[in-house]
Amino acid sequence: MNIHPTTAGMLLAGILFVLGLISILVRRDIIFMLLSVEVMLNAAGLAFVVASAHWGRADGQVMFIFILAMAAAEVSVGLALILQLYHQLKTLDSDEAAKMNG
Amino acid sequence: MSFVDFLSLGPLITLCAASVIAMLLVAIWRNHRIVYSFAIIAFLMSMTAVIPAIIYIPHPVPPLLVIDEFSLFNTGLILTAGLIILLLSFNYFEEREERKEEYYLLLILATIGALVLVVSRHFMSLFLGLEILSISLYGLIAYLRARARSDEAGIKYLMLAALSSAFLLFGMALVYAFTGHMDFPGIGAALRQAGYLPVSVMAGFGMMLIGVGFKLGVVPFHMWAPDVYEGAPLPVAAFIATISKGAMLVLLIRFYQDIQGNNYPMLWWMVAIIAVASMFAGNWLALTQQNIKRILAYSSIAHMGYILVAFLSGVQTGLEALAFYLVAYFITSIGAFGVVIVMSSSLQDAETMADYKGLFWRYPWVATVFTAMLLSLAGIPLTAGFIGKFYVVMAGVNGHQWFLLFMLAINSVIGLYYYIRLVATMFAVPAPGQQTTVVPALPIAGNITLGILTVLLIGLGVYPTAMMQLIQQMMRILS
Amino acid sequence: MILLVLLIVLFAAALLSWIAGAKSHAACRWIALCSLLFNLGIVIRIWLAHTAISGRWWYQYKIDWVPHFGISLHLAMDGLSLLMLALTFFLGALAVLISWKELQTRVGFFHFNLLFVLCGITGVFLTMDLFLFYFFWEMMLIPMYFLIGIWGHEHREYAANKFFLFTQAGGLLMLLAILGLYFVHAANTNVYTFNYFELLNTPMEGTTARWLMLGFLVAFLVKLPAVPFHTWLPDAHTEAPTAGSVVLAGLLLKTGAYGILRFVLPLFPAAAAEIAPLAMLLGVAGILYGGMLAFAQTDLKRLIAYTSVSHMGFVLLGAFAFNEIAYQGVVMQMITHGISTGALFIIAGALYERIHTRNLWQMGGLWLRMPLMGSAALIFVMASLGLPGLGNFIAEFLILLGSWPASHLFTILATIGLVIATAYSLRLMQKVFLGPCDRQYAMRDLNGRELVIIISLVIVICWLGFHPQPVLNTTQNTAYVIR
Amino acid sequence: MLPALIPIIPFISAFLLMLGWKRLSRIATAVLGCGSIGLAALVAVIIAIQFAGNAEQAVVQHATNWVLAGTFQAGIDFRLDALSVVFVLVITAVGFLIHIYAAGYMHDDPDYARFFACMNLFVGAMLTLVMADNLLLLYFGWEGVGLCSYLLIGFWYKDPANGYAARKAFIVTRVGDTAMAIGLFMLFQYAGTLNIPDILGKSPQLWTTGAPVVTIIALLLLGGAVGKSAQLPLQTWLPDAMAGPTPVSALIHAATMVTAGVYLVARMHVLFELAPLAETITAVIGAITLVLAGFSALVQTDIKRVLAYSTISQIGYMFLALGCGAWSAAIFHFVTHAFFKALLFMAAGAVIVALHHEQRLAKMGGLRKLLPGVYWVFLIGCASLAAIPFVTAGFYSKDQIIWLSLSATHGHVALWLAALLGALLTGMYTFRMFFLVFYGEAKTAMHHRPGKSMMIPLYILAVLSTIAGFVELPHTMGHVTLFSNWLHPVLPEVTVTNDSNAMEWASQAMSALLAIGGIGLAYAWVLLRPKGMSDFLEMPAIDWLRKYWARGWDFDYVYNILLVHPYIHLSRMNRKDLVDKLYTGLATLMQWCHNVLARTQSGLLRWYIMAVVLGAVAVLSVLIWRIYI
Amino acid sequence: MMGLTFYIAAAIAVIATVMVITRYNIMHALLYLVVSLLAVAVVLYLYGAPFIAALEVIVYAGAIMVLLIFFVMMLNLGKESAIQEQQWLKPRIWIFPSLLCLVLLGELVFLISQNHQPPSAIKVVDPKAVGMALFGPYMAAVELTGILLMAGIVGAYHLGRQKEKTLHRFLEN
Repeated sequence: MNIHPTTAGMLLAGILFVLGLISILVRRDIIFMLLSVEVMLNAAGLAFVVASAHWGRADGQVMFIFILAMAAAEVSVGLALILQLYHQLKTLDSDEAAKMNG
Repeated sequence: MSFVDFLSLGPLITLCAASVIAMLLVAIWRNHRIVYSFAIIAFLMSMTAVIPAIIYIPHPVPPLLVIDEFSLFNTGLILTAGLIILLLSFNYFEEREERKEEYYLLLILATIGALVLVVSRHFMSLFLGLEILSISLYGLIAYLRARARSDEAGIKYLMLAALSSAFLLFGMALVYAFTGHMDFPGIGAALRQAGYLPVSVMAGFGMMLIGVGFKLGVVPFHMWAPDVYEGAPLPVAAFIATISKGAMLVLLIRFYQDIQGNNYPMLWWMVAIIAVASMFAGNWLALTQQNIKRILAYSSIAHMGYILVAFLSGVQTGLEALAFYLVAYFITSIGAFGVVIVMSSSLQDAETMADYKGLFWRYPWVATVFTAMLLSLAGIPLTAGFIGKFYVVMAGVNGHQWFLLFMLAINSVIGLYYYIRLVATMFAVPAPGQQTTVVPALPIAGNITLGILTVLLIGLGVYPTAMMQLIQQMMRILS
Repeated sequence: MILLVLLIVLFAAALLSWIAGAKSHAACRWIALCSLLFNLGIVIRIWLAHTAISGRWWYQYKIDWVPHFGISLHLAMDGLSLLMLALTFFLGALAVLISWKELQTRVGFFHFNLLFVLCGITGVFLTMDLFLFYFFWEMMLIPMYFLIGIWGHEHREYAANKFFLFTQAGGLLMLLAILGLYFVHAANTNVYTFNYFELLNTPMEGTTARWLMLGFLVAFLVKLPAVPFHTWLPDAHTEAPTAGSVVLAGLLLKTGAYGILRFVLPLFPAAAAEIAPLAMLLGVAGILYGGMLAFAQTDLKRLIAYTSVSHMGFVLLGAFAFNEIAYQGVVMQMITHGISTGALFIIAGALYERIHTRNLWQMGGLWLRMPLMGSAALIFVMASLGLPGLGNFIAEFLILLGSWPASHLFTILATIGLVIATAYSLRLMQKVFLGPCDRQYAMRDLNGRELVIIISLVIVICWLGFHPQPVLNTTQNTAYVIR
Repeated sequence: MLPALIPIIPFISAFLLMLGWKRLSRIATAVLGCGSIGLAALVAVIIAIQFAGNAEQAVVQHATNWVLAGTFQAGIDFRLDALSVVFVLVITAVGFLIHIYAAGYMHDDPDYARFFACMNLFVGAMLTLVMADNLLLLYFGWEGVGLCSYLLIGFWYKDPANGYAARKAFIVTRVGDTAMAIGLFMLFQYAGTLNIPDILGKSPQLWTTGAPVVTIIALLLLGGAVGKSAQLPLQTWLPDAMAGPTPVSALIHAATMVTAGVYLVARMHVLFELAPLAETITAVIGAITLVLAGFSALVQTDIKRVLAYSTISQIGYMFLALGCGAWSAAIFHFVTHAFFKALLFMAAGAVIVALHHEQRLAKMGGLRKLLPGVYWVFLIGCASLAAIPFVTAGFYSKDQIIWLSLSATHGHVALWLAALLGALLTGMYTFRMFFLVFYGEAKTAMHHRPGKSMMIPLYILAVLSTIAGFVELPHTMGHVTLFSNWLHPVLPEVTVTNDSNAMEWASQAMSALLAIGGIGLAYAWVLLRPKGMSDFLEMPAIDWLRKYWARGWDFDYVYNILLVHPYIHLSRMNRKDLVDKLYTGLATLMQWCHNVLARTQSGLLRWYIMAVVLGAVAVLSVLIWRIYI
Repeated sequence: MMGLTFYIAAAIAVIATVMVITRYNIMHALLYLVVSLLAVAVVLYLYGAPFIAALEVIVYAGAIMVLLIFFVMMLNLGKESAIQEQQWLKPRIWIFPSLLCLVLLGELVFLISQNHQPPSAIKVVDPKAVGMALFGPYMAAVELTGILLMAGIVGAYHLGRQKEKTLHRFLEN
């Protein structure tokens, strides 16, 4: 087990990131999609912290805090929007929200 | 933060303060007209604040921000564009939504985001600016809650923006992990020191490109554009088309310059492929499109491709051309959206071709303005768009990018087809009894704004020298 | 300064007639007519003043425009420009006259466009700055687009779009070439300029010159039009209103020919000489192919349009023969083709106005009712097939005489084109004016206004046929350059 | 005096007639039309008389500059020398007579003025042609007469057949003109000028005899001549040209325009002398043409077509003479031919008018009693055409050619035999026609008798057809050489290799006998044994041959199959312009791309995300590809 | 030192995330996500970021996830949405995107593991250093975060409000 710790951490972040990506691709339920985005953002945050640990600097962690704030804001607006959409379409199926095309 | 910092960041700080005041104002006294007036004043003050900032340039505010000619020029550009969009908004929202006041608040916030992008030279400020812009835009796009399509547009934008943010973040993390820096000059220095471009950094740049590409709306990250333009309120669409993209481009230039991207042919290749693909996709998609908003969306995709050609030319002229093109593109796009705004009745947006049939014979003024804007988009002389395209081609020739230029030429011809189709529709002689029922609002403020834009458009088209000199000066500093 | 006046007069008249058009149609027509006659007067005065061979460039006017790029507002006039301008204002005035009664809708805007396109053409013929040239080159398209697209016949939009796209595509290549030349010049001399005279002797490599020359050439070939870029022309000519067809055939095509003479040959003499066989081949192909297509048409205006392809083939052939006789023939051909084809379009327009069809099968025997129009048509049909005594003969003869030393084969083929010209020209005459008259069309012969137009054209074409010397003298100075 | 007046007077009158249009009365029109030609004739005569005093010197008049481009110059210069004087006199004189005739012939036509305008225009152009000092001006006249020919053949424009004939005439001659134009280009390339005297003066220095260049130039000029003069292989237009009014046929398609080719070859004789091959070809073309046309004339059923083929045949004689180097003989035959052929055409016209525009021989007959005046002049014309010995002009001119085709340096037995065969045929077809028209039973009722204005020119021409021959008698019969002496300054004398009197007598006797024999055969055919002949003619092989000849040896058919139909079909097929398909295809391709891409714009969020992911994969793949592979 | 703990935590995080993306019932998925986030918090701690680990637990797992759970409960998305989700998640649907993502993952892993930097020990960054950075050089960023949150709040406030029953006469489309 002599994998470079930074590499290991980045790989974990990468795996989580891609899992989130898979999820957002295969899900049709919009809440699931929002959830998946959170997974991806979290993975990115993890990557920052790992990098920060590599260099022994605080700015990666500071970045994580901002990501956290952004995720919170994103989720709140997202949920409000989903609520609107739910009222409008009576479903959370993202494929239903495809009135505009061409 | 020193006094000089304050002065230099004046425009940004003014606008931030304005956003807080506006929020309080809305909380205390909900009145459309008041908030509207306040927002205008805020923009004007912010623009005024640009003037003292000029004294101290270039003035870096480490580690996040930098104020120099380039950022101030673009700050001015964005504020002006924002102001014009603001001017066009009043009548549009007056009839459409019972709660109009938050719009101005969100617009100010989004502009703040764009300004942060323009002045930032650090991943953190980049990220924050981008997110301020994005999150304000979620609210703005879906602002007209009564419209089914606005939710759809909002959710699409939100999902894709969040996704691309995730990519951007992951990319930044990769770059950070292998360079140890998050500020652009630092990254550049670290790369120079390493003497080569580590693969993982390259991967990081690649993933960041997705985030940037999404905001610019270039292929293959462009798909949101038509739907969002169609679903969003028209002034917001204008905002996305111009300010959001412009700010991102400015940031891209700065980043590229700071890391000396020209040294990495790999990056060049990726952007070149994206540029060519964007030109083709945008123009092909618009070819027989019937919805004006979507046409403008596709057209903006193609125009991003053209801009990237200037970006890729690898010569000083290219950056100048980009800046000039951006100015021309701002004027033209806002003008085009302005016409659609002015043409829209309080009942519905004037978004189908049918609404414009024979427009010239009914409302010659509006049709003339729209024609001028479309011709500018097409790059026909007497318009700013022509000089812009000329400048871009010039940069390309200077940089010997013959292949890209050839693609640009082909695409200009394809693009002509749909612009001219629109023009033809406006000038078509309507058969008797075939008049459309849409009664455009044609507000006075909107007309005046359009008039100013047209004058600017033709002024830049006929006498571009002053603007060119300004840009040249500004760009000399950057490199 | 006088050159700037020519442009300003047209531009001002364009705006003025638009404004006046809202109030009074007559006023707007008179403004247009007077401005054009005024300009024609100026040009003729200059012509008369310079009958003696007095230097090549008669007038120059230059002020900076975008010094940043070395762009200036640089106008200059030599014999070639002068002749082209005279033709422009003459045909322009006729175009106003033709539409005097025929055109009753949106009169103000029509004249705005007409004058604007003429202004663009004037600019093209006068500028000595390549950027400015491109500027005017593009500028004349939009009003032309409107002329076709608004006042045209049934398929006007298709035709207008096609016209626009073709010429724009060519124009963009020219833009690339102009910029390429600009930078090549700068790389060699460190002077950034679009000035024609400074660019004239740009040293460059063979390959570079070849590509740049091609860029220019393609734009001009599209405009000329040469096979295989000609397909926009029949549609545009057919669908345009009469005045539009006259301006298109008479003037717009000439800008392509002018471009070849003014830019392609002097700027890239070596590269042009290299490509000459190919260019001549295209010219001959145009002559024969255009003639063959003209022969098969059933639409009168379309037929005339294809004859343009055929006639402009001679221009291409002569321009690349690199000899003075051919050069002078080319200039003559530009003028006489403008006159003769313009006249045929005017006749076609007058016919359309009377019988509301352009279909040859629905005509025939019209001589009986309209001997005057028939005689006029006969004259111009004969001009188009190159009958001696009419201007076209001088032009075509000189071109062929000049291109014979350059290429025997192409000259022979082009001469065969004269037989083909005879075939389609006589077919036109037969189908329209001769033969039995099946239908009872109630129609009058040419009225006074039309007679004035036609007779002035007849006088000019005969004058050119019997006394072409003033024209030939005028271009002599320009022609020396080619040798 | 001004030689330029000669062509200008007819031009002016044509212009006035065009301007006057329908406002002029018929009489005014006729006076203007005929008078101008008369005036021109008068001027021509006066100039000719002056000229006769000093025939060595050509009169050249520089009217004005015309074209001066680079090294090329051509002025509007008129030149009168012995050759052109002959042509000018014949054109104006015969033209004047035909105009007078036409004033009567066309009397009822509504387009009287147009007719005379075109006729005058023609005379002007023809005079320009023969008086031109440079080849460009000659070309001007050349094309000008072509135009008038077109206008006059199609004079009755309502009938599409006339229009067809007119176009055919124009286009076929234009083929020849093309060759001639190329010849001019070559001449200019080598000689540096198109001035006729200069070219003729320079060419012996420029080229040695038989040089390829001069041969090609001569052949190209010959091409033009062949087209205009309806010689093989471009003869097909002339029979159809009979669609025009008869005076037109008389003037243009018999007396003057069709001999322009003869004039051209004679005018450029120096080139031909330098190119023996071209001369031989000229002679052979003439010989073949005269025989083929003779056979065709033999079986025609239309009186004007008989005359048309006879014209082709007689011009064949002229070409034969030119080819043999017997220049003056050719010109002499031109003169006599102009007289008797004009006479024959106008007489035929009188017959046609009398029979109410009936042209078919089968419908004629028995007119000897009804139209005695016409009968006599027609007889004189026929006799002259058939070359009845001693009394007719035709005999002297044709006999000279036949003899010289054997004895001149370029002569050959084969040519002589062809000429003799032609003599036989001439006698036969001429008198077949004559007998058919004037003997036998009347088959069509008389319509109206020709008036004085029509008959007087006939009488004058009849006299000329008889006496004109006496200006040049062979040395077996008095040896008068007035005509060839006159032409001597311009055209060299023929060199005779074999000048034995016995041979010449024999030749003359042969030709006379053959001509008379031909008449005899015609008599037998038409009057003596009509039954037997028609039985003979109905034999399948003979019938086929007869029809084949009547169709003019199927030249039209071959040209149609080889050239005309393919061209028409090809152009019809390509009416929509194949090249345009290319661009339409391009547009379709663009549309297709739009459709494909528009389908990606499905509105489905997940698909958009998929695109982003695809983009990401692509970006990283490109990266790995560029770095590692 | 950290090896085993890291691998266990990482394994839990991955497995829990896989469970998240395969669950039909949204509630289950959310709960697995909480598990995954807690595991990530452990990883964060191991990478010398105790403060961030705490924030992860408090804000992410605590606040954001709870917000989501409340939201789901509010909309009362029960069994039927789970059944629907089950119907939607057919192999036909997910196989290609998953493969695509796995390609992406492969590329990422490949690119990341091309790291040639010298191995270095993990350096602990204590909360104090984070605080110093946050309120030192990155002060402006913190302020901008305030703006960001404000945008979020205003947006959520505007969008989340129930629509008034009486619509404007023009807006009934």
